[in-house]
Amino acid sequence: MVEGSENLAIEARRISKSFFGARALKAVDFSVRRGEVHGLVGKNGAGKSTLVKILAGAQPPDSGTIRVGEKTFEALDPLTCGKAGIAVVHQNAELHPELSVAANIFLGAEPRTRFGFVDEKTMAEEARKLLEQLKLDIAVERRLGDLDIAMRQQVAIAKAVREKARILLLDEPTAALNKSQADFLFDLIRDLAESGLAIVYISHHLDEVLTISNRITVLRNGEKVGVVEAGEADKESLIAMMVGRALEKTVRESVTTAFPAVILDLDAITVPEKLDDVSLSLGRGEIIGVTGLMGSGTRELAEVISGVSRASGTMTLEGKPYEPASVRDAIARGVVFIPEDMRERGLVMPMSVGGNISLAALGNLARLSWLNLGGERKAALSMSERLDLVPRAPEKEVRFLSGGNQRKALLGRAVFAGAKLFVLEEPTQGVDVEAQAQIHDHLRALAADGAGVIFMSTDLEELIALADRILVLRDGSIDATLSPVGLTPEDLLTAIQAQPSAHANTQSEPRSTKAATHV
Amino acid sequence: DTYAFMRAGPDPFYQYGMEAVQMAAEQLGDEIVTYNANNDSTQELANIQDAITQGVDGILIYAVSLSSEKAAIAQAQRAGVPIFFEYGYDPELLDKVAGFMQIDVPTFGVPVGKFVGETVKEGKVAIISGKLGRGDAEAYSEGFKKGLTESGSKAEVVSEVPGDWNRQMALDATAQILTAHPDLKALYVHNDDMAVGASIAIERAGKTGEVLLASGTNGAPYGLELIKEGKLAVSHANPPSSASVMAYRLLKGVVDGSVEPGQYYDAPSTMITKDNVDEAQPWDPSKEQVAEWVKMPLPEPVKPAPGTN
Amino acid sequence: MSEAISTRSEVKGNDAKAGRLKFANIGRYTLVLTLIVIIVLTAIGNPRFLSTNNLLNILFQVSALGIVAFGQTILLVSAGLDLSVGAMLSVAGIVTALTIAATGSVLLGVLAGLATGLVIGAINGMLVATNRATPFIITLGMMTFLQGVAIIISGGSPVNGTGGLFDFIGFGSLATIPYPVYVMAIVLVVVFFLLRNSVLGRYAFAIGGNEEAARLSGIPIARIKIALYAINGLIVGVAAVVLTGILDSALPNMGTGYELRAIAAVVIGGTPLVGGRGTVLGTLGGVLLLGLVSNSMNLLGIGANYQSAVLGLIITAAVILQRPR
Amino acid sequence: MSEAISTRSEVKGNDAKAGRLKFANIGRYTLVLTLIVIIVLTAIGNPRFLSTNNLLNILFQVSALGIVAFGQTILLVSAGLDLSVGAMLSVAGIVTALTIAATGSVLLGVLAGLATGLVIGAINGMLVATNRATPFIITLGMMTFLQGVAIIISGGSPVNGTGGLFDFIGFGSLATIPYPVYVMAIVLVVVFFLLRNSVLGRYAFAIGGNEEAARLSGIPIARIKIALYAINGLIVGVAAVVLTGILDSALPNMGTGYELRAIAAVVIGGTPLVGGRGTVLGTLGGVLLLGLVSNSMNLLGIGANYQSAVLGLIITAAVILQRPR
Ligand SMILES: Nc1ncnc2c1ncn2[C@@H]1O[C@H](COP(=O)(O)OP(=O)(O)OP(=O)(O)O)[C@@H](O)[C@H]1O
Ligand SMILES: Nc1ncnc2c1ncn2[C@@H]1O[C@H](COP(=O)(O)OP(=O)(O)OP(=O)(O)O)[C@@H](O)[C@H]1O
Ligand SMILES: [Mg+2]
Ligand SMILES: [Mg+2]
Repeated sequence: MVEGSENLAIEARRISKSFFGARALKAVDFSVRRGEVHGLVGKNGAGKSTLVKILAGAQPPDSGTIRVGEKTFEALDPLTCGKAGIAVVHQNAELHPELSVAANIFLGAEPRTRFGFVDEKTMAEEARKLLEQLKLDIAVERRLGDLDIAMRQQVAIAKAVREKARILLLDEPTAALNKSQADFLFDLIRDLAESGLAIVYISHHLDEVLTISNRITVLRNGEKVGVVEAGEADKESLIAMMVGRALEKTVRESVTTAFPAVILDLDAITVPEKLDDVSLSLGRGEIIGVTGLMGSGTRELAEVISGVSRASGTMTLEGKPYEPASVRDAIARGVVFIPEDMRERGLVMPMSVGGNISLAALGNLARLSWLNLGGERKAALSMSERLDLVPRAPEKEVRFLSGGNQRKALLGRAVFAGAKLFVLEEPTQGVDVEAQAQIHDHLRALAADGAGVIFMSTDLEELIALADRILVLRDGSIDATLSPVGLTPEDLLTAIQAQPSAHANTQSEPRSTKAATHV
Repeated sequence: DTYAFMRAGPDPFYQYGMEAVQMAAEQLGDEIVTYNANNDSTQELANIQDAITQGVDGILIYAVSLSSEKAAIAQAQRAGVPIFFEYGYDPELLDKVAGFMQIDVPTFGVPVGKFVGETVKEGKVAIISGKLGRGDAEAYSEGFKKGLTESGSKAEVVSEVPGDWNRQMALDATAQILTAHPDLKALYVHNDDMAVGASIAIERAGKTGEVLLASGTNGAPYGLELIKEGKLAVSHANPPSSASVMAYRLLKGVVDGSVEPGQYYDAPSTMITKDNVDEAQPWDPSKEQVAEWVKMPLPEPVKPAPGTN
Repeated sequence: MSEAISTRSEVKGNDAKAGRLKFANIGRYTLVLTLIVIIVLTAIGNPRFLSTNNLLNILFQVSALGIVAFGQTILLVSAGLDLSVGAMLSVAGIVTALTIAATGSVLLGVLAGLATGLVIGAINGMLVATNRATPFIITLGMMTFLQGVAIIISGGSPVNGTGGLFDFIGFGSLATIPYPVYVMAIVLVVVFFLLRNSVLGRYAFAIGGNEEAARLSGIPIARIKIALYAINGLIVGVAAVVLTGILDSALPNMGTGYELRAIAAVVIGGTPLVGGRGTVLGTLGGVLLLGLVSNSMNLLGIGANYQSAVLGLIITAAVILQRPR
Repeated sequence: MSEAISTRSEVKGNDAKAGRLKFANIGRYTLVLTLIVIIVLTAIGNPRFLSTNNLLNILFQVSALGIVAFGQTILLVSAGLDLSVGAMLSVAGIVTALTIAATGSVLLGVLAGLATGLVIGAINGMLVATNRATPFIITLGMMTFLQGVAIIISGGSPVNGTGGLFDFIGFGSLATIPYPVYVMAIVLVVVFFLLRNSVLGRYAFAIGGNEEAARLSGIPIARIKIALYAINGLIVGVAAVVLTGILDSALPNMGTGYELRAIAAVVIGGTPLVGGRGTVLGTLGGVLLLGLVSNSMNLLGIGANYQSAVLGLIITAAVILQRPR
């Protein structure tokens, strides 16, 4: 190492880790300087989370050493990390749904009264101050389980900041955040770094990583490919390091706007206080992206279409009235739904990858209720190949997959179900760039085969890259319909964040448009 | 020889029987292997099979249930191991077993009912029953009511609640009965364990002496204690100790051919009151006492009373 | 813009909170309502039911069960469970009675009983904390083991006579309220504050809500679990002393069935088996429900043959009314 | 490169497979090992233990428990639970015996017993599916209720005499193997394939693993739950017929304790209470462990007073060895 080790906040040497024989990390060296934001990138399953978990003491390495300050450890544990000033926001914000926001933030370090009881007043007070400092607007007495994913992520970050860490590990902290929330977090990260913290930052949003990091470490297949100065790298070079080759850049120059038929038609869909008079029609072969600020009603819209919740107004599917009373009804009509919260609502963790993929369409694999297990294995394997699921092991329990591969498995379920209409929330959240492109290709292919796709996303690039049409929701109604052609992420962001009055350069969906043609 | 002693459950009643048999066996040079069915008929059957496998010379058993022993007997019979029941009589099976010794369950409550009726000429009487579902608790209540009527008393049973052979449940139930019927004249509980609980509740309610407490079965050490203290008027004693020693000796007799198999015997029983409490056969006998029982003449077989099962 | 966001989330917050309160209360109200219905019906059927004496009797009768159930609440909150409490009750009671018999000292007997509970509880905690098997099966094994221990140390027969303990616990009262009721009340208050205000209580909720997250927050899971099970054991020890005093004797099977009744009371009281939530006041409601139903059946003269069926119906109904889908 | 990747992941896949097998097997091996140790020790202590006759006896002795435990496995896999199986066993057995007594027809009796199990199971399923309360407490209520029903319909006494059923079940054998063992084997095979190969079984795993995800995958949760509980009820009905046949009578409390022993067997066999996982072969291992221990204690002449303690120790040890932290 060239750098003076006295300047290193944390230094890991030759870290290796296997899970049941499968190498997740191979002799990885990794170090972070004080005051540095250190980006960590790599494809899904490259070993990023594993490395972070080892640095955070959540898992022991098989071999290697970790030096924090003066001390060298064979393995860390959460308590030692706490003392050593290492704080972490895990990829799956590990929090307590039943406890209040304040209690979560102070868990393990509760202020106490003279009698040794928890000092609730001080705790709430401090938590409020902290959230205020971080410009987060969350009531500290709320039950965490009542918050949405983004807010939970914010609480997790607040908790890490509260720990007054010297080293902060952030594993995809922005995956569930929208652009403005993410920007806000970047300001925070810069401030913290300036004050001398060492920060490890994992993200699949390479632009973010390039903007915010001083240096970037790239992992591939559990091995360190290299460390680059952020100033000397660009997106293409990073991708080449991650993937091992250059990726073609896709540019949207034109989109299809004419579709042979309408697959889904919504007329005046209203859910009190959530959706207000939403009308739209989706063509066969069309891909619609829906976005909006937190709470704008994107989730509700997805859930109404997929039969999770009910609304007033009328829906028509392939020209026939469509009133799903349950998800089951919707699936029977060829509509599948992929929720954003894949751990709580999406995947059956103790079940195999193959079982998760086939779950919504077991009928296709069964005769007289008797499952064709061989057929299932084959189907799951080919789906793994199509979606580049790593590892290609359909019998492996899905909980052992990396975050991004888990999402691919979930998407695989929808694809395998062979739907006419796909309703997807954040279809590539936590998925690496290459795989994202693959998934996009798949969705396009599905559309080309005659399916309709409506996806909810907060990822601006994804919206522009994938959608034929982008709907912006505000306060439960459609505020703008945009074409991705020539649209920049900045434009889109402006449209999302526009004040209600600023409708000037956007067009609302013409109510009369029942035909399958859009501008 | 080796004999199996099988108890129906963990209750102290069987413990006393088991200890007495062990003492007797020591004196007679036999070995006793003990089994517990934990009140489970399946386990009981398993115990019998296992004892047969082990090669015991005879089985002495307190059955889990009245008359559901066909399977057990069939097992023993097939293996040619004599089996002697201390409980669980079924007339159809008499010729298939080494013998039965049992108190006469349907009439066992009768003398207690008579005793209560003779003391309490009118007024309210309540019953706390043992755990239902085995057949005996139900019979005790019926017998008691019969005896009460036969005594000519006008006393009336106003409440029948479950006590599950359990001290605490009897304590609670007694308190509740006394709340519902403050003018209660007598309380019949199915065994001495529940009598302990009931006497505490009566005392707590300040009604010692006002409510006549009678116990249906046992004559257990703690029951005798209560009788001495004047808290329990009567207990229809059926000591497991002397009964088990006699049953064991009868079984031995069947094995060596000196006793004819397939006979029915009455288990020893006495109505114990303050007057004869000192003569009660002890549940926890001394060596000398057991030696005496070992030498006593064997009981004569009797014809089981009609309706006994 | 950030203002717009904040307003919305405020609204969200209030909505959610109001909704939650309402929901939580439905459950609580249903239990209270069920209790009231039973009280009214019984009072109509038998006016003596409402006598002070009978009401005190009910409290006296549920005291041991209540104490055990309060301890179990702590465990359920932390997603733990101890099925061995019934057998533990028997063992601790026998130790109490044997010690009094051997030494003649009530104080020593009480201390021995409490210590027995504490030690067994700590052992259970250690087994649970150091193994991945669920508490259900570990403590089921311990339950069987302790039932055996109770028989061995008692020789299979009741241990009678507790001298002064009986006079005090079984008969003593202050302002007409029997002492066991005070003991129950004290345990209630202690557990209430333990869960609500103490750091240990907070960690119990945290472990019950998400053990992995609690571990990552640096909470010493194993130590906390051992502490919680040990406290539960100590509380069972208290119940054993009370019950031994009430019965003036200890029996090898006197705790049989306490585990299921205690857990039923806790769950009826709104603490889920999966942990993370719960209140000991709810448990008190559950305990009172069980005590009231038994009392009222006996007062209404419901025959022995029918009591189990009626009790089962009421438990099922109470639970179902409380948490409809 | 993409070839390299795929080769790599192939390797990974195989590794992982091997790894998984190993991991899953640690548990299984421990159970098998425990079984072997018990067998060897007992065989040394008493050579008669290994006689064909004794081994058949053990299978005969565990047959009813095994059948109940296989049914319970289906429920535990789906994160369900039925504590009322013991009481259900009593009720279905009594119905069988009463029907035979009333009609003289063994066939009608058997059908009545099976139908009773099926109906009660379906009711339990309906209650569980339409309520948010946990199966534990709902079926605990049902257990108490059914215990009462058993006493009411039997009048509190055993119902004796099952005619041909006894001759067949209690005595019949084919190739020296008693019929109840065949019945157990059939139920085992049916449950095995139900869980492994049927859509219903797959849904059971999905619901147990993540109910919300299952719902969003279009699985009709309520209907599946009702079906699973009904099947479990039917299986309990089978066990009731077997047990009634073995005992030649039905007792109002003959099922008492079956629920806990069955659940213990399932959990010892590696199916967790939280669901999503499990095998019925593991359950067979758990059932054999319980049966073997009891048999071997009897054959080794461990006295009645010590058996509970020893059994408890072995259960605890088996569970702990199987899943160390
Ligand atoms: N607990 C575990 N058990 C088994 N395998 C695991 C476990 N955790 C991670 N792995 C495996 O280790 C490899 C690295 O996973 P890791 O979560 O570190 O990837 P990642 O780089 O964070 O990916 P992502 O971007 O998708 O989050 C993957 O192949 C994954 O399947
Ligand atoms: N479970 C719930 N309980 C109460 N209110 C809810 C619930 N779910 C959603 N809402 C409300 O419905 C509105 C729309 O929420 P929705 O989740 O559809 O928004 P979204 O655009 O998907 O937001 P996000 O960007 O946070 O995912 C919000 O105002 C929210 O408060
Ligand atoms: Mg990751
Ligand atoms: Mg959303």
